Amino acid sequence: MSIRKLPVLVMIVSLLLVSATIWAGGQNEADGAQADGSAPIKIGVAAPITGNWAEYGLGFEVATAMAAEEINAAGGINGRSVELVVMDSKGDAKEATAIARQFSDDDDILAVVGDFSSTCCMAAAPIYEEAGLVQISPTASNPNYAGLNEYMFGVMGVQSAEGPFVGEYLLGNYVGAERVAVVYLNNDWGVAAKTFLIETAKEIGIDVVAEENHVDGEKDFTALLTKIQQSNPDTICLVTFYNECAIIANQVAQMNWDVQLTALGPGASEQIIELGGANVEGFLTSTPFFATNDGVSRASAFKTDFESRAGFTLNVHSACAYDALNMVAEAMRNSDVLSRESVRDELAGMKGFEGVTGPIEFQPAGDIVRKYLIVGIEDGKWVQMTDYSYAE
Amino acid sequence: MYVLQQLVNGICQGSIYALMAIGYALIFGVVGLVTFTYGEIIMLGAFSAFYYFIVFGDNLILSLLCGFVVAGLVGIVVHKVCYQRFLDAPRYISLIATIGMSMFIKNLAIIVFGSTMKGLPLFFEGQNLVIAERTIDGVRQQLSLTYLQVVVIVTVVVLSIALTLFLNKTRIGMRLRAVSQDRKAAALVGVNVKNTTLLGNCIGCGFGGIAGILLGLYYNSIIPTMGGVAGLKAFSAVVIGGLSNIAGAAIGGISIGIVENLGIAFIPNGSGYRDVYAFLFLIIALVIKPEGLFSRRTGTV
Amino acid sequence: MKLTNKIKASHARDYRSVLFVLAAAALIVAPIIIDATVHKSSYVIDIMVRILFYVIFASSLNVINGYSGQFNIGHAGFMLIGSYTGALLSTKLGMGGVWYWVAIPISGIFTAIAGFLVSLPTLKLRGIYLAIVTLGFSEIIRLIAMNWTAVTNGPMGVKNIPKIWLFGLRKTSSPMVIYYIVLVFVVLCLYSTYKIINSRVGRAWMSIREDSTASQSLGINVNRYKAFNFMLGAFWAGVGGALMAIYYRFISADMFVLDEGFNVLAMVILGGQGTLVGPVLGAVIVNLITEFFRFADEYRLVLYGLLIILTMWLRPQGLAGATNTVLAGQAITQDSSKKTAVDDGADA
Amino acid sequence: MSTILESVDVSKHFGGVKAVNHVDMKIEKGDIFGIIGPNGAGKTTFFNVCNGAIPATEGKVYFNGELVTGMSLSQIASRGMARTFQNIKLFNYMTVLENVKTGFHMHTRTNMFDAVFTTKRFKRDEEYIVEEGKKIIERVGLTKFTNVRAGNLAYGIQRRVEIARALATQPEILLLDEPAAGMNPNETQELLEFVIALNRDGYTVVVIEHDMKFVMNLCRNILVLNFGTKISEGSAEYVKNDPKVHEAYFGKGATL
Repeated sequence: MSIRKLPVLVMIVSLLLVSATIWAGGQNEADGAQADGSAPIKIGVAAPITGNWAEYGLGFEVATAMAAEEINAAGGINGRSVELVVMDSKGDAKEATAIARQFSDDDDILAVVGDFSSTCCMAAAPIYEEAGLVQISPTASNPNYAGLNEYMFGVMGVQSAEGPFVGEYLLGNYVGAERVAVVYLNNDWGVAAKTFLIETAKEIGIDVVAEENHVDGEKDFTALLTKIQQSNPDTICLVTFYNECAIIANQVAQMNWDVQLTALGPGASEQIIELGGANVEGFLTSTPFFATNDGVSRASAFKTDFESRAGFTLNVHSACAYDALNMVAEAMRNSDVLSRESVRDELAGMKGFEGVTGPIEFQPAGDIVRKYLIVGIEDGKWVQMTDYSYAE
Repeated sequence: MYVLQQLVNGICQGSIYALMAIGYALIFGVVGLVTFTYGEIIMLGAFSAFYYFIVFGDNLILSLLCGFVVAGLVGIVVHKVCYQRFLDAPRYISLIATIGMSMFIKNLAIIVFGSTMKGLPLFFEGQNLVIAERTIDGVRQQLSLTYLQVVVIVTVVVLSIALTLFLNKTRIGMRLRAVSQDRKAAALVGVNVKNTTLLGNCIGCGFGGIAGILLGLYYNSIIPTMGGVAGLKAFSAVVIGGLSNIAGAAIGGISIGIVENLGIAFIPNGSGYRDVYAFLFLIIALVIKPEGLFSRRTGTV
Repeated sequence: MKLTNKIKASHARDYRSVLFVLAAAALIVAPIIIDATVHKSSYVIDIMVRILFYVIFASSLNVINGYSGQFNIGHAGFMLIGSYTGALLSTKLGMGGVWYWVAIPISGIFTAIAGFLVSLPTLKLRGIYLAIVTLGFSEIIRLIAMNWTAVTNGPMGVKNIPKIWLFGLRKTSSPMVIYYIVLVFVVLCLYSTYKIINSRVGRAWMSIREDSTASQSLGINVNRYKAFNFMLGAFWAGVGGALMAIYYRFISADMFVLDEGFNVLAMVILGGQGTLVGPVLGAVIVNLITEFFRFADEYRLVLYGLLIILTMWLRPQGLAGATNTVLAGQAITQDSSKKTAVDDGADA
Repeated sequence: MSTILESVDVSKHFGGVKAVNHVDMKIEKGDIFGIIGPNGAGKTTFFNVCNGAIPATEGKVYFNGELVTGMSLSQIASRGMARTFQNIKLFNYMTVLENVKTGFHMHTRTNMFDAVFTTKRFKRDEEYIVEEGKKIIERVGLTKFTNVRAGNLAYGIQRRVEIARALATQPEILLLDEPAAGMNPNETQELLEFVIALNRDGYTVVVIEHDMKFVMNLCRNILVLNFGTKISEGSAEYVKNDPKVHEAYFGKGATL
């Protein structure tokens, strides 16, 4: 602790910084050598491959890899193959920005798919904007995300569409609910979704008798359920992830409480059936896309393929990641002169894209208005209850 | 009735915390070090049962035994890696080592077990112990317990009593207590401190494993990242209970459960603040009794 | 004899000051050189900026854990308060641009007040009890930031944080500009810590760390100095947080989870707590390592966990070799055994 | 001569154990006062009550006529009472000089701002404590250890460092808790002379010891405790010949 150590300290720091620079710089130069016409096109993928959200990040990794392989097997993009550069953001916004800088610095990278959480996407957004690089997030659902700048796209679907759909058609028309209790996940997506849902529900005369939130990772809902039971709802609407839906269904069953369970958001996830068993019979949810393993539709083939590769069941997030990458590829195919800017323009102007999660067309802000299905669980299987035209 | 039911909910959830806290208290008492690996031990216990059910079929008692053994064995590794060298060193060293260990186990588990949430078989499904029931204005109110909740509460009580008896009546237990109270004095009277510490940690981790299985069964879900919250709650319960006091830890756990559930019950849209209630309770408890609510001896730093 | 010593000393001092100037110059020109020579520089400079942020966070935690021997494991809470204060002042009260220079110290002071409040219940507590209170505080703060929608925007986070004003420069949120801004604060932080540590206040802290009864017997008001200590640590954490807000320009509560606090703690301890160099070294190494481990893909954090354990095995006192504090690992063992030998003759 | 430290009816109970039981004591300014008693007699507890390290259960302590019961150790220290500890409590990882510098805490006013901005006050304080600190170190004969870490020193020397640190607080009264414990006869003799010299410089000294010989040679007045109760008090000569003291130390009928 004497003055002697101060210069030593500064020395060490600067040495390390400089050596890191040289190391990183050397790496980049090596990369830069092969930017000719036949070289692969690079697309960045940022996802939480480690850490608490690894469940979703790993799904991204598998889905985007599948999409890239299929593109390459079909001859690539105008003769050039696609190469993914996958980076782990750990769900940490600081890492996400570092990745954003790395992608921005690498001139070969023409678009980025990711990240999982809105926080990561939004922290990285200004960097991508500066670099003129598209970030197309399969999942970011903060209502402010896509509008941040013109390079941000989201394929999750805006909550101003799904919330009202669930409120009017699932709860109102389909279930005929009169007294609804809403349980929502306290994050950006959950709050936005439940706000729209409740607004619509009230408009069409449904009585929203209780409103409770929970934090991410919550496991014990008994207190919350006991509380909303007091207001005697006939239907509970869950605005949360599939794991939580199953746990809530189990706890409702344990309470011997006979109440209709509906949900917004979890999608037709097999996880719900796996975790909930008999307790989720009659469970209803909205979903932008529905696939079974019958192999008939494209979505279904994708689902089977995904599950055999990933070793876990498909969720809507991974399906969106698959579509996101395919959209980027489509935009690249459509470009006359391929550049970061052309990818953005083509994405923004893309018409009639059919993904496994349904038709996707961006609004001016860069997000999409999806159409939804109602699906439910019957005899331990997901069954489609309505088709896309139900809401028309 | 509503208050009573929420109280029952609190006790049930608290008994899960208590179950986790018992093992932690034992580890803390014997090793004398804070650990952040305990949550991961709980997780490993739960996953060992998951694979046990797949391989050997649904036998609850045997799976608990399996969880105990697996967690205990991991406890030995944790002990060798994180504690043994650092027993006499400042505490933060082993604390950081356990943080590293926790990171290591958790992320390895994500790779090995897969990152998705898994279910355990449902035991005692749909069977309720309805204590009272009434209907007011069409609202059904009931006071009920599920059998699983009963199992958990009974396990907590049995384990606390068994462990207390074990510590007070058996030779090994006496040695554990001696080491827990004064390592050097214990060495002077001929206790093999090294092995006893290892054994204590091993048993403590074993209890963590059992807690993990019951936790998994109770919520019917296990996931490699489940350890973080679990470990934190166990730690809080142990601190409230006076660190190395087994019964205190159990009561600490239950009281945290009650406080959380009553908080949710009475604060509008207050479920998101669950941990706030728990930690405020903890802080207030510590301000009133700086050594924990049930501590008998003065804590060491 | 004396004269030669003097000459030697002055030589050494010259040599050191030359080193110092060189090193400082290297830190100042490094980004310029990198920008000029490396084609893709913003990523590298971004990592350097992140390191500088963590130097502030780790050093401020070191003030608390290293010098006064209190055990704070919830540093993320202080970082959050500073970050949110800065972000909300600039977005909701219009203190962006040139006013942000005022908002930064305000964030620091606000966080210091929070530090004072945390220190109140903890004055009576030591060791683990203190640790869990800081941990609880960190979570409470985070959950409040996440649930108190009216003030903090709740789970939506704070977006569009305005850029800071710097002599009319346009790109003040670019890594290069932020690098220099943060560098200035790093220097201020380290310099002030250095000066305080080598003053009456610092000696009081260290005396509390080594033996609080003895320090009381010298008339040191232990509670007051512990509170000061928490306030200084919190102050710099707050300043660092406020700086983070103008770099990332979007903050949300999940940037400040407990793991974040543990991460800073790991930097302090790996580097060597109770030394000025230690946390700096820790911040540099941990950040470089986690970047470097990217090659390991999903095994990245597995490796990092192993590395932490390994460091504790090989150098429990931290890389900077803090053998000259009570916090040093091995040295303490011999000492405590010696002391107990004396304790045996203790009075009633 | 006036009374500097006085205890009136002081008791300290730990649960049911009466460690100190209704003890009265009066120490005159300029005295060398001894508190003796067999092991476990409650000497250190009594001592700790007097200087505020632990609160009294009952009774009052006056320091220079001011009621100090209920004050903390540091408050009492700031009124001019310094102490050493039975099991040495040095700042082991600080140098001897730093230890002594810390002792000047009460007599300097530097705050954080002074330190950061190197104000006049900071410079003046640092100059003052380095100068005075070196004087004190010289006074206790440890100049050659000035920059050695306290924890690395031999036992007897550590005792002196502790005394030096206590002297830096510029006390009126110096409480030494078993200063001769663990010392060899040579060191004990040196210590004896040193304490007498200190007393000559104007410090009132209170010594706790169970080494009778050391106390008898050093102290003018002595208080004898046994099982927490005062059994004798008076001049060294008086105490030496008090049969109750003999009884306490050696059992009934024994002589010194």
